[in-house]
Amino acid sequence: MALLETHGLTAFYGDFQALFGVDIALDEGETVAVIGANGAGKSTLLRSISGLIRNVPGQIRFDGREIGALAAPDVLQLGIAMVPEGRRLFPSLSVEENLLIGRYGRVGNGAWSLDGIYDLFPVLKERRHQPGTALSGGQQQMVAIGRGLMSNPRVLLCDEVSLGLAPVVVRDIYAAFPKIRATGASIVIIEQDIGQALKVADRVYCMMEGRVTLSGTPATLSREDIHAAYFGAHAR
Amino acid sequence: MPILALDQVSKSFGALKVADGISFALEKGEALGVIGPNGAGKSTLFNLITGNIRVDAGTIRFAGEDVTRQPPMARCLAGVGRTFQIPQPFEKLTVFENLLVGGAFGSRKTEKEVGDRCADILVETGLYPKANQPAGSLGLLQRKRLELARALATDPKILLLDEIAGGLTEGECQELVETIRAIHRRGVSIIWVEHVLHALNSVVSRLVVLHFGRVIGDGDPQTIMASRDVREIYLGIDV
Amino acid sequence: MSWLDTILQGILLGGLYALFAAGLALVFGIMRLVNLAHGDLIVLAAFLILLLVSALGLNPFIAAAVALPVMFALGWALQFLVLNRTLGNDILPPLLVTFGLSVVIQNGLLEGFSADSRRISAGALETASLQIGPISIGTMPLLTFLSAVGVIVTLNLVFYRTSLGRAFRATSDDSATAGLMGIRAERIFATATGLAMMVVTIAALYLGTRANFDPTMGPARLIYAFEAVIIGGLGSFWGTLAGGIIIGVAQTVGAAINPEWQILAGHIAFLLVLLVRPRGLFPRAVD
Amino acid sequence: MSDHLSASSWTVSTRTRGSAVSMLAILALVALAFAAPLFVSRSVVQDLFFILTMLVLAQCWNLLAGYAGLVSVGQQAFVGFGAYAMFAGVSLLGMDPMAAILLGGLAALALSVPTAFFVFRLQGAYFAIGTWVIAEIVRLSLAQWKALGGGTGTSLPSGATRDMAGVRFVADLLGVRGPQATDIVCYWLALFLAVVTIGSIYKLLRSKQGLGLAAVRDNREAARSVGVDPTWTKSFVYLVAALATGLAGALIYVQKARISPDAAFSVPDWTAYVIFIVVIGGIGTIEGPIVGVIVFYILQNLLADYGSWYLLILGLIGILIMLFAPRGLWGLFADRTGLQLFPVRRILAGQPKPKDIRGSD
Amino acid sequence: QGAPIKLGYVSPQTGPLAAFAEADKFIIDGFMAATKAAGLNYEVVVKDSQSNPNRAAEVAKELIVSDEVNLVLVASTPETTNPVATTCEAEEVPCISTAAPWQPWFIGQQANPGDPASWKPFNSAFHFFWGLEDVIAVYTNMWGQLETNKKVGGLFPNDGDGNAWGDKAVGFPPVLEKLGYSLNDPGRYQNLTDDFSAQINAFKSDGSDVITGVMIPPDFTTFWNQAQQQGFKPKVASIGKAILFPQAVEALGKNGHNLSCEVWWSASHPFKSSLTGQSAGELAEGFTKATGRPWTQPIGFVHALFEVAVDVMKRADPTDSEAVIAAIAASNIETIVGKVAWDGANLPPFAGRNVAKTPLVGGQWRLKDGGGYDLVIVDNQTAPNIPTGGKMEAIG
Ligand SMILES: Nc1ncnc2c1ncn2[C@@H]1O[C@H](COP(=O)(O)OP(=O)(O)OP(=O)(O)O)[C@@H](O)[C@H]1O
Ligand SMILES: Nc1ncnc2c1ncn2[C@@H]1O[C@H](COP(=O)(O)OP(=O)(O)OP(=O)(O)O)[C@@H](O)[C@H]1O
Ligand SMILES: [Mg+2]
Ligand SMILES: [Mg+2]
Repeated sequence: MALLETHGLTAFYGDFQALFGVDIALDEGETVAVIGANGAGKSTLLRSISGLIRNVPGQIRFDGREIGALAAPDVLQLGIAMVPEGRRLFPSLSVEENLLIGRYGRVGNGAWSLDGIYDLFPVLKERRHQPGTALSGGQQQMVAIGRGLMSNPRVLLCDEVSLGLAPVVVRDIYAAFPKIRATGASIVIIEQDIGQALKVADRVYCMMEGRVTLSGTPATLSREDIHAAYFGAHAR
Repeated sequence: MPILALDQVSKSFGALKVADGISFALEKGEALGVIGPNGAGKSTLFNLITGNIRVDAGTIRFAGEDVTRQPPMARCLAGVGRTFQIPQPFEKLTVFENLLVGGAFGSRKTEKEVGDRCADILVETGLYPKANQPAGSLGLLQRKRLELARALATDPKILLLDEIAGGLTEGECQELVETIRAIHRRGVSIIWVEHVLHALNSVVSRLVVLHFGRVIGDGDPQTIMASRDVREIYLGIDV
Repeated sequence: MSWLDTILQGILLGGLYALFAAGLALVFGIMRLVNLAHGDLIVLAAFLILLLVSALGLNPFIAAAVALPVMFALGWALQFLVLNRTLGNDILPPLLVTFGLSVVIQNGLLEGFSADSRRISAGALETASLQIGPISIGTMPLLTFLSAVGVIVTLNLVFYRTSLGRAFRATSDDSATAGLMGIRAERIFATATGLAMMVVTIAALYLGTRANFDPTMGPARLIYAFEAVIIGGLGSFWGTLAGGIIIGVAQTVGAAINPEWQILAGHIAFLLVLLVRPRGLFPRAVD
Repeated sequence: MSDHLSASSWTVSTRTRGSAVSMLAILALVALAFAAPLFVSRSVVQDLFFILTMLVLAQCWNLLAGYAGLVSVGQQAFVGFGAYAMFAGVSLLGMDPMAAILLGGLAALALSVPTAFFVFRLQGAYFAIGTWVIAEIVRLSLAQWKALGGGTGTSLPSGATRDMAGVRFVADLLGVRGPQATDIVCYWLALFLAVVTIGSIYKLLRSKQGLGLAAVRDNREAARSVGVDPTWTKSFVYLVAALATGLAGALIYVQKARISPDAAFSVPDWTAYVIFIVVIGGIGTIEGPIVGVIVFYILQNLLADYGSWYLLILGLIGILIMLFAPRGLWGLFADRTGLQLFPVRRILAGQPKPKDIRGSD
Repeated sequence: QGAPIKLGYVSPQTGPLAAFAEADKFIIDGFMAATKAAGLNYEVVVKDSQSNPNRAAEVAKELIVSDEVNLVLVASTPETTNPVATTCEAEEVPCISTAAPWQPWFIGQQANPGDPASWKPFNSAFHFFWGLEDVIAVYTNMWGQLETNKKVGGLFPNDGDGNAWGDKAVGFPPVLEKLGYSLNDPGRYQNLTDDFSAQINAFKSDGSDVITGVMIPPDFTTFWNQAQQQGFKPKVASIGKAILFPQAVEALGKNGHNLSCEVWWSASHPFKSSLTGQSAGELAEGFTKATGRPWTQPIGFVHALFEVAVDVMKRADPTDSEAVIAAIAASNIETIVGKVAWDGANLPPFAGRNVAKTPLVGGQWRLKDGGGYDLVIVDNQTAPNIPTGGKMEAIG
């Protein structure tokens, strides 16, 4: 049985339905990428898992437990941490405090601590006392990832980690992923940069309009299929 | 004389430079597309043009007049119409009333004078069946159409469209393209920020590429789409 | 000479106002909650202390210490059960609910304690003073001021040096994202209000020993507290102290010119500061 | 520009099913209210006066908070200032109270201009506290006005209200004593003020300005982008509310005949109860304050003899309504029935040419 | 004679002034019992002003218009008496008021309080109590018992009482000047002030031996504490209002000893109720027995209000307001607070018709051995028939 899986997941914003029966699965230690056009529902999927949106019970299972109806703090305590879209650093907190707040709800047993994060992203150590928002976009993204890791999660959900970042910075950030995987964590990433997604993921889901339209391992997916799914040209 | 001209426009949010010496001009009746990665500063550029955000430096001229220090309502009255990327409807008003606000205030007329035109715009944008519902009850796609309709109601000389095609099906997308073309044919200048490139390219005759608040490309769509920068930075296709 | 004394008395008075304001600043800063019942909660705490003093014969300072946890629990429950439901973008619901609460507390106290004006006796301390050169400083006003500084320092430490304080700030910035960090916003808010009620208890101790109080005198003091918070800048505790001192000094200087001007001068100082700095003296960088 | 579009003809109306009927009913009610002094007892006339003046205050506060998002806790500034100006007019200038009421309204309007300049620099909660402080400043300043009794207060010259324009006429016409005739004239003034206030607010809401106001309330940034000037729009309603509040304040104190700073600038009487009325009835509707004032009146009559219990219960009711029925009693009622006595929604009707109809989904 | 005589009664039963009305229920119960025993048929409609002038005017209207009372009675502080009396005057309904010095009552209801030439008497509103001239006489008599430098510091707030006491024409200043006292009056402060250092500095630099004023209790406590902290120790402090009630003095701890005040009424006043025949002492004792609380000065006056009402109604047709008004004006009755008669005695001509004066003496609060305070009458030069219980003593 997969570590984390959704079955026919639906999600709503008021009357607006954003997800229509999404099935995905994530195994222990695996990295999965979710790609798709703007508004496809990728973020909604992660928000559902992390408890930011409450779902119909029974549609999300983690480690054999039903979590669809849990609130975000409870989900975190079970070991699912999220790096939200747009980084969402706390402006009133310094870099180090932003990292420390990641430990507020769960410490977990694992390798990650302040020093570990500073080893992973050395540039953060130099700027630890600055307000988080004074950093460049890439550095902010590093803080956001570090903050997620501080709770030593079993699953790390990353929404659009390369959003709006220069390619070099994206490379630095992705260089960290193997080290994160090495600690045994499973990862879900959402990525606009298809090339990056294919490089880092064990498996890929492509979403469109609230549904999974394509899935498979990077090797089995052709670039054309993905492009088609991505831009919706021949999707139906 | 260009209808809109930006000269060395700059804006930072704290340490983050979102517009870094942007200069370009738009001729009357031209349709311009703006592309660039997320966070490149496209929506911010719109906010600077409309006055919702004040520039740090540089000048913006509209129809020959310096509007850099003018508030948004003045620019709207002068003829700048816009949509918001995240739709901003007047939620408690009906769809029709949303347009009436735009019509009555945006073109300095009475409600009576603009009523018919607003109703026609509702038909044109396909919102007519929802006319008397509160805008808060609309789904996202309809909200985006409402953005377009409300901007049209202000009778703009230039229309700024921010990602209004995202999430449409092929057929809907085609319809939208037709609508925008029709607007363009009426002599309205257009700037369109869009990630759905095939839709964008079937309307615009020129593309500007933004990256980190800088213009890194400006020219006709074929050349731009073929350029190395765009393929690498924007499409994420290895060159 | 007498000007020096006037200003000194104003500063001491400012300490009292800052003490009234500190709890308000905490709640206002974290939750954007305009608590119109704050003044009445101070009076409520004063009655609690009075009750402990008269029923158990405790020293007022010990009685206040006993009241601290009680008020914390009260604040916690109030926030968790009632006020949390009013939070959101609209400022009206919290305003109205706390206003209703103010009416309820006032009249509940009237029923329970009658309209008599009461006093918590601090014995000889009440009239004791320190002589520094030609100026005498009352021991109680000095204690009040030092307590205000102590409360501000403590709140600053909690706010900026502890993990609870980080959670306060994070929740205040973005409660949804804070939830992703395992922070339960409702409990954080409840804890904040509980803490604010502890500060309220300290304020009540000095309010009750300084002069008579009765169930209806909360609102009159509330406005100074609000002014101090707003002048200081949202969420800045030192700003709140500065705000209290500005109002206190404006009052005593106004009174020295003519007692008719005393209270008016405080309000006018508030207006002037806000005219020059609409977001207060020490506004938070992001809002 | 729309020559390629169909030249379909459209109609726009704000009437709803039953709104014509309700308009008639309202007209009949006003006529009935006008005739009331002929057949009801004097105490009923006085109660109606109380209800009508509170209604004016509530409508004004509702205009600010419910339609413009301006939560003021300082409306007592305009009540008191209007009342004091009226007293100055009568006692110091020897004006007829009727004329002095107008003076009161204008004075409140004049006060609102500098006040607006200050409070519109503040947002949200700061705005609320700012208005309160301003009201305190006005109170403390008027408490220094020795000619009107300073902090002691003063009474109208005896006989002033009996000599008020129209009173003698009404006394002769209806064959009633002077004080009762004064009551009736004040009542008619209150009725007139309430009808004009509600009518003007209704008219405002149905006008272009009202549309702009709703737009600013719903989304300030978007409103700016379609040509609405939020500051002007909000200032306009602030001034209008000040005028009507000042008139109501002056009228109330003609009837009370005695003023003091604490009474005229009372936060409970002129702001707290008013807020309570609006909240109970339903904020953001014209019907809400009407329902609210009636409920408030009934509660006051039922409970006023219970002293502090009365206020305690009032406070609890306010809290419960805010928590569990934030749109008030009228909101609950309207949700069930869909009834609207004062519809402001512009309903589009008419048919486009068939070829223009496109699906929306 | 089936219909009862209807009396309306307004007082501040709730709110900050509620202490004035704490004996209302006791007195009215006693009144009903006494009238019933005497075969009289009375009904009392009681209204609460909630210490709020707006509310006071409203309930007065209700009494007149809805309850159609024959006579309105009102007691306790200008905040309640003035709106009620103004309303009655406008309605031409007879009204008897008490428990507020007559100047704030009379002058405070004039359209232009600053211009004595414009003052007019009232038609239907009547008042009995003492006036400023009495309190001034009592205070200066008390001060005269001690050796002082005749320098007086004044603490007058900007409210009905304060403005009257500090008034340049009818208040303390002219009389003190005549008697050779110098008054240092820094100005009208607002009630609920948190700091009195300005006044204390002024009095200190002047070296004032005597402090006087009319303050609300919290303000006097603030002032008195601050004065001691700053080393200002006058020999005499004669304060109106703030130390009227024993609870307020007890709130000062030991620092209330030898504070002095005017005494309107006490348990040792040598008067009897015309209604029940009780002596002042018996009335006070009855109150303490019924409520467990110590007697307070307003009790006598609230009781006297009802005595006067019964006396008036005996002499007039209750339903004829003109007759009732005439009967009030013609009153001459010995009550539990002394003689009440609207005969213009010891009053300026403008107030003669509407005001009747009752005797006033001076007293000091003395700390009892077992704790608590006694109010001891120390000066009776103004009303020698009221016995004293001791001599004036300096503070400290
Ligand atoms: N708070 C919200 N209220 C209403 N609709 C929302 C909300 N958030 C998202 N949506 C809508 O739900 C749909 C799915 O959105 P989601 O954010 O999950 O897409 P996404 O795939 O993450 O897109 P992007 O690449 O833009 O981040 C979209 O149509 C979006 O507009
Ligand atoms: N008001 C603001 N305060 C601070 N930062 C802002 C603000 N508005 C935008 N930004 C930041 O400026 C950058 C540019 O944002 P902008 O919305 O202009 O991007 P965009 O090009 O429109 O992106 P997208 O394609 O995702 O819409 C982003 O990093 C964004 O987070
Ligand atoms: Mg997303
Ligand atoms: Mg954008």
